[in-house]
Amino acid sequence: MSNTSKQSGSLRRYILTRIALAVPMVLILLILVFVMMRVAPGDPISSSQGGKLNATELAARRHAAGFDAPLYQQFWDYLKSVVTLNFGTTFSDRRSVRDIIIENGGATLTLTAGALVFAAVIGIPVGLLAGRYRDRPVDVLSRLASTISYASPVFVTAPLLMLAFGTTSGQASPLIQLNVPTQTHILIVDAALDGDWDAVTDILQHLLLPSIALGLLIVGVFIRMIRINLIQSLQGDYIEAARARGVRERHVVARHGFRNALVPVITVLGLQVAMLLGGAVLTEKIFNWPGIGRQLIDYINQRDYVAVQGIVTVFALVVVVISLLIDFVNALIDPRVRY
Amino acid sequence: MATTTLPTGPIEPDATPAAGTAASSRFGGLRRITTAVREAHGVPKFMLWTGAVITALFVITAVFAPLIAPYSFDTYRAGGTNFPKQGSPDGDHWFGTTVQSLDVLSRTIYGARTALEVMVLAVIFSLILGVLLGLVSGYFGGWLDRILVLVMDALFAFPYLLLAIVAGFVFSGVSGGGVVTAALSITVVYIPQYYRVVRASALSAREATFVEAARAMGAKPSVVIRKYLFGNVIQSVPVITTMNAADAIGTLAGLGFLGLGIQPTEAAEWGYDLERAIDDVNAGMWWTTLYPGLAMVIAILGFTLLGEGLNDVLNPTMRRRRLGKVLLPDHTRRRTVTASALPEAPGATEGEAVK
Amino acid sequence: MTEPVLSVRDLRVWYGTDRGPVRAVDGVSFDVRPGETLGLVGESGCGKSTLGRGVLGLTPPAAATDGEVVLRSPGGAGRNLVGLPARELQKLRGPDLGLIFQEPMTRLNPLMRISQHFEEALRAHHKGLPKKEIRARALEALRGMGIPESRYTSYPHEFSGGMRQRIMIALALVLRPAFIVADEPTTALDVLVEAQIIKILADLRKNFDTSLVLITHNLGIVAEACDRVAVMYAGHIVEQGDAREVFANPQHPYTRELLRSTISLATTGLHFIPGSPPDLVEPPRGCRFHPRCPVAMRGCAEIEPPEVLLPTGVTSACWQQALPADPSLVEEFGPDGREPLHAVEEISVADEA
Amino acid sequence: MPIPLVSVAVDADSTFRHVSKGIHWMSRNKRVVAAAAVAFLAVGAAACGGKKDNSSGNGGGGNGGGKGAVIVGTTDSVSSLDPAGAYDYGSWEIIDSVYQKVMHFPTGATTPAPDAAKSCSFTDPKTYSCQLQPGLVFSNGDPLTATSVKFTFDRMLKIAAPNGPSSLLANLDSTTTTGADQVVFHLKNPDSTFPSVLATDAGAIVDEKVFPADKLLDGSAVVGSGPYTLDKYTAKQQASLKANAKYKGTNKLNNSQVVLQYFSEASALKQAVKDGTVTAAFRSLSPTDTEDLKKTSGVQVLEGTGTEKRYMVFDAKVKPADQKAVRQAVAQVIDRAGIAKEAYDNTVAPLYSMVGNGIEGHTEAFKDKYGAPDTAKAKALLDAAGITTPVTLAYAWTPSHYGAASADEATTIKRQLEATGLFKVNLSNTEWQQYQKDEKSDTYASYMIGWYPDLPDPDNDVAPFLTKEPFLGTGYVNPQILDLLSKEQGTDDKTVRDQAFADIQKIVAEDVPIIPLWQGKQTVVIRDGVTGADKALDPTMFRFYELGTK
Repeated sequence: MSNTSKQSGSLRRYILTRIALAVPMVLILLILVFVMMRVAPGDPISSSQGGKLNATELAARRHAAGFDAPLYQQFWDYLKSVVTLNFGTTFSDRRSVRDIIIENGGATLTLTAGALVFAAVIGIPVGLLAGRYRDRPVDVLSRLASTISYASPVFVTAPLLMLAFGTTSGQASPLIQLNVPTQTHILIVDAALDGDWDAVTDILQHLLLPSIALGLLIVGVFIRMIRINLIQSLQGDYIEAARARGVRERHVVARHGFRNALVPVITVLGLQVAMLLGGAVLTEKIFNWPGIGRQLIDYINQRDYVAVQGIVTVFALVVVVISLLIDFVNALIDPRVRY
Repeated sequence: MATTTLPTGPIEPDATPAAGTAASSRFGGLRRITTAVREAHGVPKFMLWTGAVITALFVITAVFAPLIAPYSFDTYRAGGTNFPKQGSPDGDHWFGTTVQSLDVLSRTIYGARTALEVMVLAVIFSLILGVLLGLVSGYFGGWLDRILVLVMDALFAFPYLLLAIVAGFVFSGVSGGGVVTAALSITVVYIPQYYRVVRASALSAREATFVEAARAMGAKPSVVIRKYLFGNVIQSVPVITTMNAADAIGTLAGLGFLGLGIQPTEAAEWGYDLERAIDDVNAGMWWTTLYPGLAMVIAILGFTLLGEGLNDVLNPTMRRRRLGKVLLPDHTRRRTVTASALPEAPGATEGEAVK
Repeated sequence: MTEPVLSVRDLRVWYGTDRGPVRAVDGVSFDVRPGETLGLVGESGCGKSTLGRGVLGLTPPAAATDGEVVLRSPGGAGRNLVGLPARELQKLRGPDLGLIFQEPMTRLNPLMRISQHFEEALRAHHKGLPKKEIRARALEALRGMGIPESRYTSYPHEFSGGMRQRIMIALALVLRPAFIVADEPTTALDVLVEAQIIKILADLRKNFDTSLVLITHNLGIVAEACDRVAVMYAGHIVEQGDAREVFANPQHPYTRELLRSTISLATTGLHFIPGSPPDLVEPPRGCRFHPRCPVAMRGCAEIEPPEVLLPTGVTSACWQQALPADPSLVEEFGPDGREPLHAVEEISVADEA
Repeated sequence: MPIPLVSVAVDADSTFRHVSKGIHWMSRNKRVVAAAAVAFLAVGAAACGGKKDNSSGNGGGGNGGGKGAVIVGTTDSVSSLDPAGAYDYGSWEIIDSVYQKVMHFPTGATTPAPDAAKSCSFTDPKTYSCQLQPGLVFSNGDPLTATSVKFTFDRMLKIAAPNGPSSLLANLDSTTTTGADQVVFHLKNPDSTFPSVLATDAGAIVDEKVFPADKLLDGSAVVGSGPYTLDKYTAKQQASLKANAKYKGTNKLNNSQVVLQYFSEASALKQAVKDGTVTAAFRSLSPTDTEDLKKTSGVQVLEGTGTEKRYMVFDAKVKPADQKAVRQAVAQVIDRAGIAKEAYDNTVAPLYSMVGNGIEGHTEAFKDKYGAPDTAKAKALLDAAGITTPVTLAYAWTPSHYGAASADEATTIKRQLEATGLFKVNLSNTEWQQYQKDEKSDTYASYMIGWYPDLPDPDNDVAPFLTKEPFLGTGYVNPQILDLLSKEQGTDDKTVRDQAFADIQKIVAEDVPIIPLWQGKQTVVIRDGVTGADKALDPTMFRFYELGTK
């Protein structure tokens, strides 16, 4: 009966277990990232100075930078940098990866949020319609649309979007804001805090195309997941029970079907984060959006593997943490999750 | 970039077949697939066949590229004159020419060839590695299994484009910017998917009675794996393979777009062409973007539709019963007889006994 | 005798599948009078639940229904529910027709508070009912089921199975329907809770004059709680009548087998009916029970038995009663129709087990 | 990796602060995401609703800068704001503006002149002495004295940062001061190019009170005595330079503020200049972009000489490049103008000598010897050496160091050589890291190499490739050239040096260890109303202070 205390106890235990299980996963991830970076060819010194210095000078500099230090030493440094949440200092321009995350994370966050909003605004109604009218034309059309949407990579949709709108309306032009004081490192928020609504509008306009390009990547998944969820929840026992109480069909579909179908969307959202991060790299590159992904590409081009290692580590950790959070949220809101 | 994580999700329960079914023959799984495909109907059938047609067109284009394309992917002159640079589409060059004075139509067609090569290699590599690792891991279990699971989960948790980028970055130093490098980079991304599905099947099959019986009769592990597990595993593989093929096209192009894929002097590659075309887009030259982009979307779409169709057809949880409207025949009312007295039925006494 | 609240005549509910229609309910007739409880018994897969849902018009879209389901509101004229527009039917569900389900665990929307369930149900039929009133009525219904007021705003997962079933019943009762179908309301619950629920249902009849169709495969419950009983087999009602009479003097062989297979203190061994209910896509010819019937005759496999109204008021659809009742049928039954069927078939061997 | 190690040790006690800052940032995020999302929707709806507000075209620019500000877009990136850690163009663009040097190249000149110094001279071939200007101060008010200069050079050599320019000072033995305004540089070997070295940004003078003596300065709070101060800096996004009120140097500023906007994509930079969100774009637009911008109204494209050069290098140890006739035949048929046009849309200029165009001592050695591309002459060369045609020649290039157009260049070279019928060219490409190793280990018969000289001095274009230990795998050492090199390095007599370089260029054209192909042009794109761009476009360094607005 009144087992709430017992329940919260087991929830706590569940969360702790889940975290404990994530630890070896994270360790393996770290090793993986580290190993990949050591196998990767190139180093920032050869990359930036390779055309200018002779072989001996290059070797001396590599040594001075510690790129020939023993692997265990390098791994230890790497681990330390992760534990201190510093994630290393880039070689090519001596920024701490943490600073990169703080300075550029805002832009990635804004872009990802924009993409999610777009995907939700389009995906949720379409998915609900498709699920409600299963196998009718609207369903078939939406399935086709969603399949096309995820058959279209960002680097196809983005140029096409630019072709269609960018050059005429200027939305594809890069965002430049000079007079927004930095407070949160999220430009749009800073602009809002500053009361500079012209800047906010400008930022939002520039956000539009990248958000659509990135959002299109996941909107198909949204539509499908919502559709399937709705179909399943419409077959739910409580739906029949509600009908048996004479609740109007419209209400049954809206209150029991839609609402219950949308809860798993949280999970979908979470699972899409990995995909969004990958897509953000390309989107940021194409639209010159000052996010972490663009930094990553720059550092890859400079063969700055300390930076790449740090950023990739952060990306991987974000994915792990988000999947953890989703599990927790699910455990909290959905009593059917066993723990 | 299509998602492949999605379709594998709902498939997994299906991938652990009920112990003892369809495993008696090595080809039981295959037969099940063909039967299911033949019985497909409605939307899945439409998707399946549209996908199959597009895929077939794609493969034909790729295989016969030299016959179909007006020029080779690196032809820049014909009849003694160079092609125009960034020429707009006209009678000589239906799809225009690129910044390198190459024929966009030919490059688009040859791009299919490159995509197919990389895709086939990547799928074969990851199939072999993933299935092998999955079987070994699931069948033998133990510490090997535990470590492999962790590694694969970690790989799986990785944003997959990032993984491909890093892998492309790693392999490009080892084997240059060719087809094999690109295939290897993509392989890394897909191994975990095959591994997961196959391991799950192997785990459940390991406990199945028929496998235990085989082992009891002294069958060697290799025989058990080959004869009994393959039969079960093989039915979940087509869907993943098709979806991965779709994905591989996107990932290859992603790598090419970032300059980590196949170099233009080696072969025609859509992603590279698109990257070069970004400059053109801003200059209002649409043809260098549109055609390779469209070709890629269509190719991915073909494989995705095929994969989704297969998924719908093969996956019983997705399958919907065809519910034809029932027409009730005329009702024949049951005759009624009124009895005047209780009959002495033979069972009556027994009924008494129960009471 | 009072007018029946519900008269079902020749009701058929067939489901479409890719193998052909499933004749889940295939020509069923019965009446339920005010305050009466009709027990509907039979094995699983006999069409009991379909019958219950068919009465409320809750069949899946690809099902076909015909026959008559006449609902008489007190003093009013009867209305045939079959073929009624969905909107009309929906208005009747709740205030006139109630349904209590088998598995209470999944019948409440996990994302809605108990209070929201009540609000939804009451608002659906009483537009503009003030919140205060809703609360009062809901709490009254819950109190009747022994659910404390303090749990009114809890979520379903915070309740045990028995409590959820009581909430389900309260939800059905809050609209005060004259007629309720209870579809195996206790199957998923343990024995103690089962007794509670049965008592609640029995009290209903006493306090509110509610008519009840109680679907169950537990004959003990029927004996305890029902006035009349209908035995269902393969889409047909094979025997119906006064519960005491049917239990004391079962006519149809299926009823007898069913009774024998219940465990009571008197029985020493365990009895079961060999085989399983038939596939309703292609039901057996003749009497549908004949493949499993211990007293089947050759004719049973060929010709469908008529319904025999016995002097006790019990009806039974069996040749064993039909032949003596109407000797004119003997001719139709054929010369060697009376030969026992199972003498040549081995199924009866299992009978001895 | 000692760098993270050091920073971890130093940061140990501040870690907590940083972490809590991070958390603060996160929670702030959350609150705002919702609001942003709603606003985004609203604008999205407005945009879709068909009311196209064209102000977005220059929305960003409209907010920018204030009066007299110039916004310059670039794809360069900055690796360090501390001169001791910077050895790349992107960093030097800023360092050149923020710091002063003892010597500098005045606008348009290739010979150094005193800047922070009043006068400088060699007291002997290994000693260079400078007298500083009186009364120099850093932007923070600290005086700039001889001690500051000594500190600067000692520090540079001591830190020897892996990404720094200390190798430019390899010949500097020590620095001493005499009084407050006299600095003396002691060299290891006679070096006529030393004044030019001082004029590079390796010689940027730093404030000894601000910069640590043994490590690089963290952060962007840099202090110099140059024409500008670094007002605001966001890595890889934006640098704002404001006129330094305390600047006492010789350069005249035509603006009060320069904002450098960093781009990772040339296409985005181009879009920005087209829309007017930046008022100038410098480094590096693709040839296609440049062509398109030339046709855009309101935009001007200016070209000037650049310093980047591209060579086709032979490895004389690898067949068939070991045969001089083969190398000569290639030199005979290669069409530089064709490469410039096909691969680069004429954004580069043909180069006929290893010594760059516009550099003292430059001759057109290859043009003089070979003239226009001529297949018949090339065939004669090969026939004379008894080589059967077609000659199969391997040519290697790298896709990951010289930009996208390097693919086009490699293709064009292949096309040109094969069009003669004398050659069959096998292209191969390798990732930059491996490429550098392969090229040195005699793997490639011929390959592509780019060169960015540090100094506008002929020695810098020639010596690295032709010394006893050339920094490329050329398999080519010529004692005659070695003699000429040591001769020119030992004197600052212009005529002697010019003659030495003329001789070297002649020999190179004859032996063809390397074929110079092209020299880059620098392109600056400006919006109408921007002045001084022609002067700003100086080969040694882009001069921001020359830019002005009407």
